[in-house]
Amino acid sequence: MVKLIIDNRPVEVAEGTTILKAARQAGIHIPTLCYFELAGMNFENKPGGCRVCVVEVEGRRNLAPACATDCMEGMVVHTNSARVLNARRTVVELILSDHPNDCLQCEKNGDCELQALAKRLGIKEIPFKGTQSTYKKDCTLSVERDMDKCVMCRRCETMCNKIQSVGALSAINRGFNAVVSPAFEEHLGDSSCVNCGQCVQVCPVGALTLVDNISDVAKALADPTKTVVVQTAPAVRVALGEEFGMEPGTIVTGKLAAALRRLGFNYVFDTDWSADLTIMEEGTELLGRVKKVLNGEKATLPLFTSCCPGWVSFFEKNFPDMLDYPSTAKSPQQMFGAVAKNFFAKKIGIDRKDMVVVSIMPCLAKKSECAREEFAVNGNRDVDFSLTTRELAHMIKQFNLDLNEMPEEDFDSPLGSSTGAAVIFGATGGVMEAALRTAYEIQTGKTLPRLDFTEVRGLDGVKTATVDFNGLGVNVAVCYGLANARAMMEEVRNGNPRGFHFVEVMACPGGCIGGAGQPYHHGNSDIIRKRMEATYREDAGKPIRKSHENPDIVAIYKEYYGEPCGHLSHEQLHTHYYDRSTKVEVK
Amino acid sequence: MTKIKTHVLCCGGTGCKASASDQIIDEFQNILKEKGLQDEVQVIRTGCFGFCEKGPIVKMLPDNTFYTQVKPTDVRKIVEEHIIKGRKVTDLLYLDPENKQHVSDSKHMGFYKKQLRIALRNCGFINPENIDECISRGGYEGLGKVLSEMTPQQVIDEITKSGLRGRGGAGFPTGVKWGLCAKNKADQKYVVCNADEGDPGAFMDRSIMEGDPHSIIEAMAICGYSIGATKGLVYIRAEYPLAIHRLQVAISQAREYGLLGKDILGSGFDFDIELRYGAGAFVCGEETALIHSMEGKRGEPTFKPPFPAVSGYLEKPTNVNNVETFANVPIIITKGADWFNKIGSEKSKGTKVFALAGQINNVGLIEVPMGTTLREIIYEIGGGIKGGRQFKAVQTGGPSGGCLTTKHLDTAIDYDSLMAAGSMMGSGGMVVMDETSCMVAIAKFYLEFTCEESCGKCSPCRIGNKRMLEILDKITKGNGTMEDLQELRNLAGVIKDTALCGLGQTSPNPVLSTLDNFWDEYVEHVVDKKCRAGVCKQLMHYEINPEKCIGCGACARVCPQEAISGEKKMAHHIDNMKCIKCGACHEKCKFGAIEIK
Amino acid sequence: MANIKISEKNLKTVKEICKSFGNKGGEVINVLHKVQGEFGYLPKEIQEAVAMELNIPVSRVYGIVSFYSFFTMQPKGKYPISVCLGTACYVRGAEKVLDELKRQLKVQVGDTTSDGKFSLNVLRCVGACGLAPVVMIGDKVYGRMTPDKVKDILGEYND
Amino acid sequence: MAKVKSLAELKAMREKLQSNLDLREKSNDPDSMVQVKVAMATCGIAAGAKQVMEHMMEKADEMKLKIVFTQTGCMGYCHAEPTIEVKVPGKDPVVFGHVDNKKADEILSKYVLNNELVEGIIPVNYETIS
Repeated sequence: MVKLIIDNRPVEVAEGTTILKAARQAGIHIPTLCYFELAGMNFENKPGGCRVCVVEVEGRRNLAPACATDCMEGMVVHTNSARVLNARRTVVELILSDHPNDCLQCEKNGDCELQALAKRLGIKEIPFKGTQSTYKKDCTLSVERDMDKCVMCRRCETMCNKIQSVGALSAINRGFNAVVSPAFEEHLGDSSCVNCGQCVQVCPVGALTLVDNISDVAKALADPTKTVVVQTAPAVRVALGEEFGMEPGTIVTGKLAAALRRLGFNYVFDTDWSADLTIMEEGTELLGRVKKVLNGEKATLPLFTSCCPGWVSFFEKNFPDMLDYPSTAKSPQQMFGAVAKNFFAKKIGIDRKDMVVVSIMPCLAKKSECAREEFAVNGNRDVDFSLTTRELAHMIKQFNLDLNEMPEEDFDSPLGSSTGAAVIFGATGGVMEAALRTAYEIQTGKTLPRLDFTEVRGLDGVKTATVDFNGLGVNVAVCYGLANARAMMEEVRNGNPRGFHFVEVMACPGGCIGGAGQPYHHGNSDIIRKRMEATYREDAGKPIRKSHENPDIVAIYKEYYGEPCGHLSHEQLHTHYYDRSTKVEVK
Repeated sequence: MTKIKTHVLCCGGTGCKASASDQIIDEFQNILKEKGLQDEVQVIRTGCFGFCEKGPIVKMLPDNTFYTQVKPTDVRKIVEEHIIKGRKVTDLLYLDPENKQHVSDSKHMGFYKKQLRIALRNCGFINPENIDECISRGGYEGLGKVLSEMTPQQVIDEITKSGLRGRGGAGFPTGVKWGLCAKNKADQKYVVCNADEGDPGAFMDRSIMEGDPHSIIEAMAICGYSIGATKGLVYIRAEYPLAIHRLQVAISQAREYGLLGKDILGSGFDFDIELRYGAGAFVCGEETALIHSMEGKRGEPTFKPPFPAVSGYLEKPTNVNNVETFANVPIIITKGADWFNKIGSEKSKGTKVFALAGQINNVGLIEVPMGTTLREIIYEIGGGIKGGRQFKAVQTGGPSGGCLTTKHLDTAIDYDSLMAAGSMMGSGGMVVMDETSCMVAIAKFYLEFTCEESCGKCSPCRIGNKRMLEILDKITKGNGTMEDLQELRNLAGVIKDTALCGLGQTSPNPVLSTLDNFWDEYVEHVVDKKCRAGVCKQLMHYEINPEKCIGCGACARVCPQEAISGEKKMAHHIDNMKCIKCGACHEKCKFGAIEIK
Repeated sequence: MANIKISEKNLKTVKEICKSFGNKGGEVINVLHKVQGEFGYLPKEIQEAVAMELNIPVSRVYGIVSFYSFFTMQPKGKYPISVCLGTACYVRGAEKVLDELKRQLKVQVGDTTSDGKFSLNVLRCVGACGLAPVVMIGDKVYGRMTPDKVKDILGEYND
Repeated sequence: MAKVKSLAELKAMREKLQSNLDLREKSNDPDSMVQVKVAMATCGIAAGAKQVMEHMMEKADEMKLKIVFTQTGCMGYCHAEPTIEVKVPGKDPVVFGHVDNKKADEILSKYVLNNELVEGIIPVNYETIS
C-alpha cells in the first residue's frame, strides 16, 4: 500500500494504482479524454496523448498525466491548482481549435465526450484560430468516418489492432497531419475491416459513427403497400432502457414490443425465435460432425459458431483455408429473414417484394450482413434494413414516444415465441450454453440434470470447458474479441492440440450485449456486466429454457422444414462462405 | 626496408569528402608513386579534423603542418615542395584572421588552442578503417581492463565517480543510468547506442562514428559487461552512409580480432552489435521512440515510467546512451574516473563536443572542457563573426534549446548554466547569428521544424505547436497583435508543462528564449511592422538609391519578375507591386544601390 | 479486400528481401529500407506486398511509411535535388536558394518535374556545415550556394 | 587473423603496432622530444642526406630514443652538407655539418644521450621562423 495526498486529502491505495484511480477512490474525478478502460475485460487504452488529465505533483518539473502515473509513497498531488486548471483548459481549447464546431448536426450530439468535457470546463470561446484538419469522408455499409473530428485518442486503433487484430486502422502521417486511417487513406470498405463497429463504440467524438438507416425504415413504415415485419435481437431488450434513463440491466422486453407496435410495424416478431431455430440447425450440425468422427469417418472439428457477422467476415478474410470449420447455419437475423420472406410471406399470402423485414440489432456488422448478395433473391433482401439499438431509441423519440410509458406487450405469433436458450445468445457463452442444452438432450436422450453451464459464463475473453455427454467428453471453448478468435483459429490450424469440438466466437467484448450498436458504455464495463446479468435473469424466468422445446419451432419443422439440416433447411437456413482474402494479381 | 618518414593525413569526413577529399587522396597516391616515394610516405584517410570551414584539410606529420582548403591540383605542389624539398607551401597554410599571418602548426591556431579532445581523441588522427591503428592508440584496453580486472559493479562505480553525464541533451548521470539497468534481472538485456542525430545543424555524433568507430564499439561492450547485456544495437540515421560504412567495417574487424563475439579476451563474456537504421524522424532521438522504431513501429514516444532500464527494446531492460557519451567511456576506464572528473566544471565533468556553425568564421567541430565560456568559443575558437559583423545571438540545443544573447557570452557552458539561461546543452549544435538574422524568423524556423517532426501523439505538441507557428507566421507577416505575444507565452508555458515527451516539453524553448531576450524585436514586428534584419519579406521592400545607381541594368536582367525598369545609364526603379522580394537584384548590384527598407 | 496488383519481377524482389529478414514483422523498417533502396520509392503495391510477406496489416506498413520522412511514395527524378535546411544552412541563406530552385524548376518541395528529370526535396543537415548553404544533386554536393549559382549547376545536367 | 585472447595479448599487440603510429604520436607533442631536422634540399640530397637520415632513424630506434625526424629545406650551409639541426628540449637548437653515418651515431650517443658536444657544430646565425 502507498499513502499519498491528493488535493489535501490523504489517500491510501495499492501499489501500482494510478493517480487517476486513486483520486476517484477519494471522490475526485479528474477529467480524461483518450483514456479508456473496460475493467476486467482486458481492454485498456492509455496512450497518455490528450493531456487532459494532467495534475501537479509537488517536486516534479512538469505536470503529470494522472491516467499513466503511478502513485508513489508520500506523493503530494494537486488536481485543481491554478496551474493545472489553466493547462487543462488550454489543452481542451487546443483540441477544440482543430475540431469542427458543428455539434448540433453531429451524430454524437449528446453522447460526445469532448462536448461533455467542454461543458464541464465551461469553455465559452476558443481563443485559437487556425488551420483545421480536413479529410475525405468515408463510409462502409456499417461505419461512417469523418476524421475532421478525430482527436487522436487512438481508442479505435487499439480496439482494431489489439482487441480485434483486424488491423484495418492505423495512425498515419505525423504531427498536425497525424490521423487514424486505413492504409493509403483509402476506403475502409476496401480494407481488412470486418464492420464489427467497435471503433464506433469506443470513439469519444463523432469521428466514427454508424450508418443511419432510420429514414429507410420510416419510409417503409409510411408505405401502405408494404407489410413491415420487425425482429429484435436478444441483446436489445437488456440495453434499450439505458437510452431512456433506465438503470443498466433493466429488462424492457414487453415495453420494446409495445413501442415497436406503436411505431407502426405490422408484425412485431423476435430474433429469439430464430435463435432457437439456429440452435436446432447448428446443434444438429455439431452432433453430425461429432458422430462422424466417433464412427471413424472424416469430419471437420471443432465446429465454430457462425451467428456473428463480424466474425464471419473475419474468417473469410483471414482464414480462407479454414472455411469448412464454421457452421454453415445462417445467423439468427438471416434465418429470421429467410423464414419471414419464404414461409411467413406465403402464409399471409403476400409476395416477398411487398414485405419489408427490419431487424433491431445490437450490432453494426448486421447492416453489412443483410446486404450480402447471397442473402437476397433477385436483389430482394431477406432482411431489408438493420437498425441498431441506438437508432431504435432515436426512432422511438422521433415518433414522440417514451419507452418508460409503454405498456408490457407480447410479441406476435408465430415468429415471436422463444425460450431462455435464445435469450442468452446476447451474452458471450450464451450460444454455447444454448447449444449444449439441446445437443446434450438430443445426443444422450436424457434430460439435463443442470441447465446452467456456469463454466462458459462470465466476462473472460476466453473460457474453456469439458462437458460430459454421458461418458463422451465434449471440449468447448468460448471467446470474444477477434484477436482471441485469431489465436483460437491458429491453434486449430496447428493441429487443435486441446481437441476442441465446439467453439463459440463473438467479435464484441462481452458478446452482443457489448455490441457496437448498443447504447454507448463509455468504457464502463459495469454496464456490460449488468446487461449480462439481466440476460441470465430473463433466461431463468422463462418457462421454457431449451430451444428444442419451443413449440413454434417444433411446429415449423413439422409444418415446413421437415427436420434440422434437412433439404429445405439447407436451402433456406444455411449458407456458404467465400474466400475474401487479399490475393496477388500478377501484372 | 625504407622507413616511413611522413604521414599525410587527409580528412575523410563528410564535409571534406563533399569537397573532393577522395580525389586529393588519389592524387597524392599517384604523384607519390610517380616520384617513387610511395614507401616513404603514407597517406591516411582519417575522420573529421573538425575545422570544416577550411576543409578539405591535409595534415603533414611529423612536423604538424596543417594545410587548409586543399584542392586536388594543389597536391603536386605539396609533394614537390613539402615532401621532397621540406618547404612549406605557404599559400595553403591557415591565415590567422587577426594578424594576417600564416600559421603552419594547428597547435598555434586559435581554433585548436582552447580545445581539449577526449571524445574526438582519435578523430583526424587514425585511419578509422584500420583497427590496428586504433589498438596501437590503446583501443580496447578499457574493455580488456574491465573484463580482466573489474567487476560489473566496479565499472558502474567508476563511471558514476567520473561524473560523466549523458551527452545527448538532458545530462542524466551515465553511471546511475547503467546502475538502474544492471539492477533489473532479465534473460536478455540490450545496450543501445543512439546515433540518430536529428538536430538540424549538428554533426558531432556522425564525426565520431566516422573518425573513431571503435571507441563506440568498445564502450558498448563495456556497458554490456557492466549491466549484463550481450547484445548491442546502434540506431543510426540512414542519411549517414559513411558513418554506417565505417561502423560496419569496424564491427567486422572487431569480430575478427575476437573483440566482439563469444568469449571476448578469454573472459567468458559475449557481446555483439547490430545496426538498426533510422528513417528520418527527429523524435526518434527520444529513447522510447527510438526503441519503438527499432521494433518496427512508428517512432512515437511513450510515457515513462516504465523506463527503458525496466522495459525497453522488446520489453527487455535496455540502456540507451548517445554516441558522444559512449566515446568518453573507454578513456575513463583506462585513465580513471579521477582523471576525468578533474576536467570540466563543478557539476558537469569532462568535455563537450559542439558543431559550431552559422555566421562565424571557423565553422567546424570542436571539443572544449565544460565550463568554457560562449565568448571563448565564439571569438577564440570560432574566430569571431563573419565579415566583421555584429554578434547577435547564439543558439544551442537545436530545436530544444534557446537563443542566448550578448549578456550570456560569459556564461560558462555546462548543463545547468545553459538550462538556467533558458537554453539547453542539447546534443551540441551551436549556431551563431549576426545582425542579418531575424529572431522572430529564427523562432519560426525552429517551430516549423518541430511541427514537421512532431509525432502527433499528444495534443499540446500536435496542435499547440501548430498554433504557435501560426501566430509567429502572422507576426512575421505584419499581422500580429500584442495579444498574440501574450498568447504565445501562455501556449509555450502550457506545452512545456503538458507535452508527453522531452522533445515536446522543450519545443517552446526557441520561442520562449527569443521572447525573453529579443522582446524588442517582437514588438517591432507587431507595433512598428518592421523587421530590422530585413528577413521578413512582408515587412521590407527593396528600393534603388538613385544616388548610387549607375544604370548598368544588371539588376533588371536578373529580376525574375521584370519588376525593375529604367533607361540605360539612368537610375532604375523597382515596381513593388511586381517585386517578389527574392533578393536577386540586391545580390547582383555591385554598387550597393539596392537597399532594404 | 482489394487485391494486390504487382509485376512478377517486383513481387519476387520483395519476397526475397522479406525472406532475408526472416519474414519477421518486427523487421519491417529494415525491409522498407532495403525495398526502397531497390525501387527508389515505395508505391502502394510494394507496401501491400511487404505487408503480405511479413504477415502484418498493410495499415501498419503505411502508418510507418507515412511517419518517417526517409520513406517516400513518390518516384524520384533522374537527378534528385536535396536542399539542406539545417540551421547552419538556413542562417546562411538556404531558403533563398530553395526559392530559386522552385522557381526555375517550377515545382514545389516533394515534387518531380514533369519530364521526370529533377525532383526537389529538403533535408536537415548533411553535415557539410562548413560549406553552408549546401545543395545535393544525386551524390554530388554543391557548397556555398547562392541563388545565382542555381542556373549554372542545373545546366550541368543538360544531357 | 587470430583472435586476441587476453588483455596481455592485446597489450603486446599494441606494443608491436605502436611503432607504426610513432610518427603521429610524436607529432602530438614534439616540443617535449628531441627533434632532428635534416636539410633535404637538392644539395643535401646530393651529399647523401637521405641515406644519413634513414641511418639515424634506424639507429635511434635501436637505441630506443624518442626522436622526431623531420626533413626541412636548405638551411643555407651548403658548404657543410649534409647538415642536421638537433633540438634537445629546453635547449637552443644546434646545427651539425658534414654529417655521415659515423658522425650521426656520435651525435646520438654523445649529444642527445649525454649532452656532450660533438665536433662540427655550425654557429647559428639566424632565427628560424616557423
